[in-house]
Amino acid sequence: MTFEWIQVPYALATLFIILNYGLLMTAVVQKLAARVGGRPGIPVWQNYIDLVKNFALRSKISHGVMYYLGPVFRLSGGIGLIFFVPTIYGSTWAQNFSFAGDLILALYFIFFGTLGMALGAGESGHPHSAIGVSRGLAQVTAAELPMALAVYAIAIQYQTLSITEIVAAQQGGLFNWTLFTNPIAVAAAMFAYVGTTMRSPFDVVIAPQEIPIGPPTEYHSAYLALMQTNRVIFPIAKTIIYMNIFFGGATNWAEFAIKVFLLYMIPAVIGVVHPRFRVEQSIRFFLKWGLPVGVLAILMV
Amino acid sequence: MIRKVVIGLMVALLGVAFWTLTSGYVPDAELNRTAAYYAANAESEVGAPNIVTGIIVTWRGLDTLGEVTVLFLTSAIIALVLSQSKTPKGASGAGLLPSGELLVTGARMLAPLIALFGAYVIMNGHLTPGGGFQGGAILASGVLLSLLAEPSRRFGHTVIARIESFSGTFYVLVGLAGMAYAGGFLDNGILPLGRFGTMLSAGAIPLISILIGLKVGAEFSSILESLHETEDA
Amino acid sequence: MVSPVLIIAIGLGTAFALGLLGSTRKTLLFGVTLAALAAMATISLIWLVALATGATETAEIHTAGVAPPFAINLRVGIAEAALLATVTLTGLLAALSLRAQLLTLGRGGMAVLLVLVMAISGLVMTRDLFNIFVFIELVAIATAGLVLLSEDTRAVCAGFKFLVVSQIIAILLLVGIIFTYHANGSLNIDDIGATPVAAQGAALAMFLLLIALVIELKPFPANGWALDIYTSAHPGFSAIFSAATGSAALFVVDKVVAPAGAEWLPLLTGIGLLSFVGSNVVALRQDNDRRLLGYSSVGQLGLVLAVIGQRDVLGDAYLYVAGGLVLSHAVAKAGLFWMSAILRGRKLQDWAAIRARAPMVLAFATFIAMLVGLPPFPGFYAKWDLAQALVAAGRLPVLGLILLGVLIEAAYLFRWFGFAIKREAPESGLSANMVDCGITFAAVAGGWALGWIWGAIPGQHNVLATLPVLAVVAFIALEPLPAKLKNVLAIAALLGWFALVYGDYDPMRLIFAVVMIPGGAVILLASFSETGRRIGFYPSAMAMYAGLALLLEANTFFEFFAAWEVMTLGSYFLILRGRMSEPHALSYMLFSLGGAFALLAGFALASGGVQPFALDQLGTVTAELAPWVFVLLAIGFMTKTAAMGLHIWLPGAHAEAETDVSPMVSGILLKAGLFGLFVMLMQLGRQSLWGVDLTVVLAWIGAISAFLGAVLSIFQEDAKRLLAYSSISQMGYALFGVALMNHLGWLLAMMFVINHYVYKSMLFLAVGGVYKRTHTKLMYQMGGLITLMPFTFVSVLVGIIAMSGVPPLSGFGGRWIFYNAIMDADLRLPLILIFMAGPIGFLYLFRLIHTIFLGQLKDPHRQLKEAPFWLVLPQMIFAAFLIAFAVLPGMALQRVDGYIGSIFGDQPLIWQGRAITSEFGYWNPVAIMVVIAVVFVAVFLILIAKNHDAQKVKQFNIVFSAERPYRPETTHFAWNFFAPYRKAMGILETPVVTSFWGGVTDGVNGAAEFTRRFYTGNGQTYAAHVLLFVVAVYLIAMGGVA
Amino acid sequence: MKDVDDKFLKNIDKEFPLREELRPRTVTTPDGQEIEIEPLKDYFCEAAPKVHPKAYIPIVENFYNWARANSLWILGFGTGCGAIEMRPLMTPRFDAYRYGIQWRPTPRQANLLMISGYLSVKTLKRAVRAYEQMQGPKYVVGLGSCTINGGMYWDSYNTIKKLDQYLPVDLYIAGCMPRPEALLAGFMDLKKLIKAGKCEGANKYAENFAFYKENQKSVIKDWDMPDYNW
Amino acid sequence: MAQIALATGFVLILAGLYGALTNRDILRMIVAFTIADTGVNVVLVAVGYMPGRTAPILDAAVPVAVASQRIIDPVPQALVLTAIVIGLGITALMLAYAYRLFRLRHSLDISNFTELKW
Repeated sequence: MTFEWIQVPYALATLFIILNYGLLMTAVVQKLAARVGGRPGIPVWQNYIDLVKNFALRSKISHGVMYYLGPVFRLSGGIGLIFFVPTIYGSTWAQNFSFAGDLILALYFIFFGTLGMALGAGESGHPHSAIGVSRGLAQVTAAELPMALAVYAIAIQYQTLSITEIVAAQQGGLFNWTLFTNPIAVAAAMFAYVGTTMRSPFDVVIAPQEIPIGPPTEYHSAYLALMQTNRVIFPIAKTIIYMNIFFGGATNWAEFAIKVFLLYMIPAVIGVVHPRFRVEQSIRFFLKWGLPVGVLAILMV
Repeated sequence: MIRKVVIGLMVALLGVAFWTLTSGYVPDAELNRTAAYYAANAESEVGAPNIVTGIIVTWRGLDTLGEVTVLFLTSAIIALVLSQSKTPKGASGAGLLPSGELLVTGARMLAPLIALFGAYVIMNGHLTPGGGFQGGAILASGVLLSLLAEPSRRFGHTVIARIESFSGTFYVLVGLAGMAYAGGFLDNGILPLGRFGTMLSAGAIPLISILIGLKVGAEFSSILESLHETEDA
Repeated sequence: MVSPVLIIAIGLGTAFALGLLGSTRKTLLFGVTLAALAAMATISLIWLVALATGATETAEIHTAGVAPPFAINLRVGIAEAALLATVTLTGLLAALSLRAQLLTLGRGGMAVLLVLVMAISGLVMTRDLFNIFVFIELVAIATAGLVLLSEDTRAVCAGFKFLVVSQIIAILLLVGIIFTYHANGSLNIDDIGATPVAAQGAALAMFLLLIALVIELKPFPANGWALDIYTSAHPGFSAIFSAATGSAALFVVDKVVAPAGAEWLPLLTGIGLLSFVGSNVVALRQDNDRRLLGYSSVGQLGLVLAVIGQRDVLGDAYLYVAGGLVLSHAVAKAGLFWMSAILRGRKLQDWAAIRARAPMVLAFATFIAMLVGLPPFPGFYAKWDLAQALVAAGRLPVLGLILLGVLIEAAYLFRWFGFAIKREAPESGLSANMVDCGITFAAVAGGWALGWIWGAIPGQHNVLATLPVLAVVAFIALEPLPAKLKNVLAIAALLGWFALVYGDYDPMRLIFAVVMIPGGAVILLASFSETGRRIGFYPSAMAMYAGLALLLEANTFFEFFAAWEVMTLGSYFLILRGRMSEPHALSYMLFSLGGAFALLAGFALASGGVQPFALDQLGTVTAELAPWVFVLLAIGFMTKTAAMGLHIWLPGAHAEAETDVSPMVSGILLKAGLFGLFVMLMQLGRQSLWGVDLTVVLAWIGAISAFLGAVLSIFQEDAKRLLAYSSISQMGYALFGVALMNHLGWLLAMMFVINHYVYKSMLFLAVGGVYKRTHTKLMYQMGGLITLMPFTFVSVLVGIIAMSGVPPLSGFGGRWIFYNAIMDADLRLPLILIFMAGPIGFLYLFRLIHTIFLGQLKDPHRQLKEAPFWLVLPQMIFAAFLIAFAVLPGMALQRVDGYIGSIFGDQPLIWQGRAITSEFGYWNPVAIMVVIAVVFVAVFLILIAKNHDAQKVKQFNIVFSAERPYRPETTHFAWNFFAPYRKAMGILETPVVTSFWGGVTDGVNGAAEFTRRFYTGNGQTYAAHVLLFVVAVYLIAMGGVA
Repeated sequence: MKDVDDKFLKNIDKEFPLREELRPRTVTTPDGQEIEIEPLKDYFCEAAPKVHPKAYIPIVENFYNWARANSLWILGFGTGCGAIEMRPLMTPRFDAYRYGIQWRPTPRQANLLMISGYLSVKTLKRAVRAYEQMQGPKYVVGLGSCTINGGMYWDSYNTIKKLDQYLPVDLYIAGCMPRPEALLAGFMDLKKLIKAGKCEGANKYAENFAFYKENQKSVIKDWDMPDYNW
Repeated sequence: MAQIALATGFVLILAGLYGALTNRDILRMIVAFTIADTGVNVVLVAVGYMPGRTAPILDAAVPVAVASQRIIDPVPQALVLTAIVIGLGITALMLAYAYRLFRLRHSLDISNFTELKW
């Protein structure tokens, strides 16, 4: 696959769809949590308003260059992740720029935004930001482990690292999905999926009152808006990866919407009924439960 | 106690080793090849009827040179050892009672006789039992007698030193002469062998014997002298 | 030709004749003494040269004009001549060293010295048993006399103890001699050897003879008497006692053992080894310099005794080996004793005084290197040949014990050297005068000359004659120049060498060469920031680079090993330069030497004694041996790459080194181990031992290193330690890659070679720059430096992005290749650790950048400046390279890829345009870079559009729960940054390995402390020890015979 | 009437010396130089607040105001007993979220400062700081009688009687205490005001900065912070 | 016969050694060593002894031609001479040392001279 200019508008269109879908999905999750608590909850368009409001703030402050660039890194990480992963299997225009790299690129690019964000939060000089970052990084090391193992298992299973080829291998029926051909790997990956979406029980990173929402504690206005944008597209991007390699991918936007929605709801549903883990508890949790499953996955392939 | 037992045990074990040597010892029936050679060639090579002297002075001359050196060293070192802790001058021996007339006179009479005997032993070293060492020791015994008889008497260190230096140096030179004029270092053949069994025979053996005698006598005297000077208690 | 007898005659004659000169003209007497000694030395040198050049044959000198065995005869062969030269020269120099004492005592003392030298010479030359006894007694008596030259009153006690033991020796010797005579009918050594004996008791007689001579060598533990002499005697004399007497006594044993027969050799070996190891162990606890030298002396004598015991397997190399060891020992020990005469203090720490004089440090280093047997000194060649011979004969335990002993010896010698370089100099200091220094430097010159000679002997590879090593010597000579000039020269030298050799290398060597040689030059740019003369830096650095350069050049095992040792030595001196690096440099040295010995054994095992053995013959090793060779070599190389378990030297060594040294030892030096692994695996391939595939073991070790290195790294508070642990982790990755034994695994390792060099050098330089400004390495004491040191920040940022493998920088390429590599491999379980190490690596890297550059700026740092230009410049070069390498990895990797393909016979990567495709995936670095750049810029523009007017605030303008911060220190979250991690995974921090090695050290030290209680100081007890020793050996020997 | 009679003012500098950590200090740099640190200058931004103009195009401003009105982020800062009435707003019964109202833990991200009950002098300082750290446009709502006139604490030595002398109040919600319903009604009114473009408290604060500061400083004796807390 | 001489020599040696190693008094040690030295000398001459032969001096009784059948081994006799002198030298030296040691500490107990140890 090579680059053609037409891919740019295609990719932007994909981005646009995902952005809107993400904004709605986030609101739906919040709504879900509200309903579980017996509240009506926010309007589904609330996130749009918040975004506009944050862009519309008049006064801003800056703590320095990295502080300024942090949200840029963050959002570039999210957008880039979308761009590096093919969204719809078989579609000519939703392949984005996936010719640049394979699954490994996607897996490692996840850290790009995290790193930038951590740096930006660090430069704000706020100890709570640093505490949040420290927690987040500590937790993610354990949480990503089953995913790495699962990916390795999958790659061995399909003998490829190309996302497109993995999706292609799962076509032709429900039971060709990795979910059924390699359920252990999927189970392992789901540990990571739940663990890295920053929802309860793994959300001590952004404990709202203890360390006022952690890393972004100093962020506001357009900075915050960029981060909010990322916050809505990034989980979708990640879900797309999971969908592609474990759940047969999507051949059209409808399938995409349904699969992403269902996947997205998993951590949300788990989140609303679970209290919070402390960091070391979640690390131990992943090592005790996620890791063995992951090991099993690579041994069973 | 334990110490004694342990050491006794070790000595006993060493004794076992020695016992093995003793019990396995069988005296030679014949002279071994070295001794046989000496017996056979004593006349022709060194010209000394006393084979032992021949061996000492010639065949194993280097040993003898070393032996002389041992004495030289000992005397020098004793002088060093004692010089570092010498008691104040004149204090040594001062506390002793003066010797009696009889003793002093007797000793003075005997000393030349002893010296004469020593000289005899030295001179006849190559012919009869005796030699430089024995004679030198006899010479020194004369000195010892004097020292014992007259504790407060002092001998001239310088004279003794000159004698020992001269005899030693000359000995080495004789040895070198052997290299130049005869078969090798310390070869007695630099002088003619002369007639077997006479006084002036056996090449340089008598000369070397004299040197050894002088040397040994001087060294012993020096040692005795040095030790004597420590008598301060 | 002058007859060698003159040596005896002159010595003796002069000693006697001194009396004729009177006792008052002491200067004249001393002059005569010196002249006599000089004449003796000249004669022996004439003979040495004549024999060495083949101008004359071995001389047999008959005394009394009669042929042996009937008269005493002397012999001067090459060995005798060399020893005579050593003895007489030592005597001459010792006379100079003792001049004050000799002038005070007058002719007696001089005569004794002359006789001593004469007697030792005689001991060397004579071929007669009883004559040996005479000379031994002469030596003993003279020793008892010269001991008294010391101002130390304790010397009297020592002399008496010595005499007591001499008596015992004399008794045993005489009994032995007379019974040997009885059995053989001869006293001539050659005659005894030539005549077969059947007489009963001959063996026992020979035993008594030998044991007496062996006790003369002060074997451990029956050597308390000798140690007291070393401790209390004047060092000028101790030099003779150690160098001349000891060597001569060894030679006597050597002479006597020839007729005694080969059945005695194992006994000698055993005693020698016991003595070597035992003395060195006890020496560990010594803090008196001369006593330590004493232990070392008896140890060395034991070593040579063991070599004598191995003469049956050494064959032609016997003289070369034993001679190399003896002469090294003699020169070094004499030199050290003479040096100790210059120093006023007697504690080891007092040697710090020599630091004031750089040549003294050089001398000290030379002597220690000689004793330990490092190149380019004879001991090194000897050790090599010895190992070859021992392994060829299958005597591995002997080799093992010898190497163990050398290691222990190195431990205290290098610890001592560390004291000298690092401890506070005592006030008493040096009493240096021209003569004493001159004597010492005569020994130094002698050492280097011997090194040259030993190398120049045909059939050897002369380490000193190689261009890089000559460059090191040149840099020693250039020391007085200013540092900046030397730096220019050093860079020029490195680049020049590279220009000279790069055409000869295959792509893989070329990568290593680029990293090591021009790479080293880039790091040297940072050294421009140093001022003054920087004494000691350039020779050490150049020695390290010389070792690296030669390593790549090496074709044979020997060249490889020599290069390895040169590199180790150079890097040790470099590391030792750090402010607090004394213990770490020591542990570095010990681990390196241990590793080097594993290499030595491995090489010897592989070559089976065949010399020279080319590196690419390694593959021809037989199947039974190959796994063992593999194990030994791998241990050796992994010590250098600091694989987990062998890693404890690294954090301290890298962290405490100087700013520009850390990148050298981390970025470059570690690669030497990888290079070795490559060379080994290329030839040996997969090996298995007891059914275990050894490459799998390597992979596991690599994975564990990668994981634990990362875990330990995140708990460090010291920035450089953090980076050091990170190196362990990174090398673990590389080791894993190599151990995968497939194309991509190796490519991965090559990628790590490049990447790790670049980013670790960059990070160490950056941290070093920060250290230069803040004077601390503790990260929590820094913070907020981003605005003050922006360039340094950028380099750290680039470095950590690259290192963590986050796209778009070059670290990602490594990860991509890694995934492709493991797809091919069967290894699955170790991958878990590797997978885990990745994100953990991210943790410590973030911590590094956050706690130093972000967060709160501290009061004292408010006016810091950017790091010096010369520190920043190489960082910027590295950063630019990283970005370029990220975009165009093919520029470095494509050829290597092809080359590796030629080894494995496959070509899994397809380089097409800018994209790289493998069997499993694809990777287009340019596209990645462009996409990320475009997205980043676009988002950035949006932000600027909205927030261009943001108010720039200061560091306390943070929300603080409606309060305000008080001090930056209390507001900077930095200490124990990953506290939750510690709670969850802190168990991994348990210092198991450190405890293990600590336990080993404590155990050895405890043994030393326990053993040295043996030396009660009681002369009688010492005599009892001797007797006990004799009896014990007797029982063992007789048991052996029975 | 001012809260404080000037006649009773004492020499504040002497009686309330600057906190130790804010006084200039001398520190030694790693290189051994001695440098002066003036914490208030070096660690705090000294810039004065600016008046921020509205968007140039009215329709954009209206759109923004609509968004602002429907996205009220409250700083979770309970000053007095009124705070207890805020909590029910998060419960199913009242659920303020459905109006776009939510609580943010950090002032940086909040737009609305609820002064929930009386302010003691000590709390005022924190309230001022919190307010100033919020990014404009930002709104202040006084909750309960105490914020209007001191309420039952009208004669207390230690409470603030008229909040709008110290902070630009956009809206008061009277009552002692106002029930959650009243609060919701107040929010609705605030929304209307915002939509109408009438809530320019931040600009007002910047315009009358001297006035507010004088009032604040007259009661806060130990003024240990810069004039404007960015 | 020869065995008896040998055994005597050895017993003297062992007795000397035992004495030297168990007596703490330095002078006694020296004396003990001289006993041992004497023992060695006895052993030396005993080894050279051959039953029924005469001293190695060539005279009328022992003409050169038959010397090798008549005389005992002369070599040990030569050696013993040297050994005696050397033993004497060492003994003298030890005595001098004893004197120095006594001056040093006014004691002749060897266990008092143990500053140098470990």
